[in-house]
Amino acid sequence: MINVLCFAHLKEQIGKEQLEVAHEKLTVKQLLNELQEKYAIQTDALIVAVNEEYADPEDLIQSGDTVALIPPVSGG
Amino acid sequence: MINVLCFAHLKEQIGKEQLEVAHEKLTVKQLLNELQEKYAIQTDALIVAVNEEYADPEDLIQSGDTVALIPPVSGG
Amino acid sequence: MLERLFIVTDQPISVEEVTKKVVRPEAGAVSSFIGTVREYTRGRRTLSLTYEAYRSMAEKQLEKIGEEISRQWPDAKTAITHRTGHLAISEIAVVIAVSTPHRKDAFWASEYAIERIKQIVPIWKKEHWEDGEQWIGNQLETEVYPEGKPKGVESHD
Amino acid sequence: MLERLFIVTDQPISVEEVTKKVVRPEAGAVSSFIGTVREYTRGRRTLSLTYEAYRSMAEKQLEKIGEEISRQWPDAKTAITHRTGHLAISEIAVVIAVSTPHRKDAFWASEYAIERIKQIVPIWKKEHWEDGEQWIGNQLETEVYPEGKPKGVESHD
Repeated sequence: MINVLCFAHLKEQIGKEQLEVAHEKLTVKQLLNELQEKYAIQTDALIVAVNEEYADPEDLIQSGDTVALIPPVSGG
Repeated sequence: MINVLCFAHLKEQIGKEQLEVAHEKLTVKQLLNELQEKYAIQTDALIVAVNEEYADPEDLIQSGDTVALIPPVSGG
Repeated sequence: MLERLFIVTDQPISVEEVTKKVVRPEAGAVSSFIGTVREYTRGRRTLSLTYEAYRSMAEKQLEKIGEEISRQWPDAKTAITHRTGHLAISEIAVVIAVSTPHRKDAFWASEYAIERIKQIVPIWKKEHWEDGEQWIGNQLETEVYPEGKPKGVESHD
Repeated sequence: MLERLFIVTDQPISVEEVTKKVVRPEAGAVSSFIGTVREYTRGRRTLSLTYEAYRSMAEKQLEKIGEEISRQWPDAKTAITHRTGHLAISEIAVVIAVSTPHRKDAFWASEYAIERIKQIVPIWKKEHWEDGEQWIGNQLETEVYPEGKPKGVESHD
């Protein structure tokens, strides 16, 4: 099981702070494609963090990881 | 009478915070020359303020003015 | 670490407290940057803001910014606190304090820190206006997602 | 003027208080500069400092710096407080706060202010060391009068 955290407008669009995705192993890109289809969200501008570190599209996510969908940030 | 204020090391050298100089009218340069002779102080690096405004060597000082002897500043 | 230098909090921020963390005998200069909620942005009136953070990661990223500063300015000490939640106009959103032995470095380092916060720290701002509200889309504050959706790819690092 | 923006005082300075004077709805950024007493300067240990000011004129000169900033950055608001008297290591000697709508200006303006203070404000610093004490001779902190006497001519403006 992969734990997916949603923030800002994504949290509102998806309607949840947290999702669980049933996979043993997949790439960041694969996960984004899956979420894009399922929730009709735009994922082009999203950066993904895996276990609190920014990840690349080809990086692997494994069951037990915590993934965060990070829209362009606007703090400060 | 011209009121002369002394600060920092000048105050210590002259031994007073304030001097009175009996003149009706003289230039900044003339005043400095007079003080240099009388108190054996170095006046080359001094800037003079007349009534709280920086003055040039040829500016006139009149009786009633307040003159400050300003060594190079080191605030901040 | 007795004192936490990099904090994301839902409580009001004290400038004094953040500044004090970096004052030390070997530093003669502290540059503090205070980000407050501005009423008008691009001519539009903001009533209030909401900041949301991925808190645990945001604190890690702030710490990373501190490390980047230490690499560039080895004598610098940095503390950053960022606020989350609902903020009124003029409330403090972020305080950055950097102390250095010499003042030029303090200015450069704190400016560096605020730029980096806007690039790599997972915190988002929602602007509330008289006629609506919107999540703000990038750190340069030049682009709003027209329908609450991000456009274009950001380079993080 | 209800609130005095340019102050020379013998009381401890609150960073918070100086900063608050410039926070306002139209400004999103405040850059504060805090000058503290540094223990080592040019390798020599300072035990404490004494600042002396020509107070009335110094406040006028600080105000003048505020005006110079307003000419260069018309949207800036500036507040400066400088301390006088005896200060221990790490105590605050000066706080400068500048608010601007955009952050770059705030950094530039507060850096400008500290440079100008060291040029035109009649305040003097005496360093107390383990083996003596000395009035410090110029704003660049590179020259000490060898016998308590100034050398060379300073350009003030």
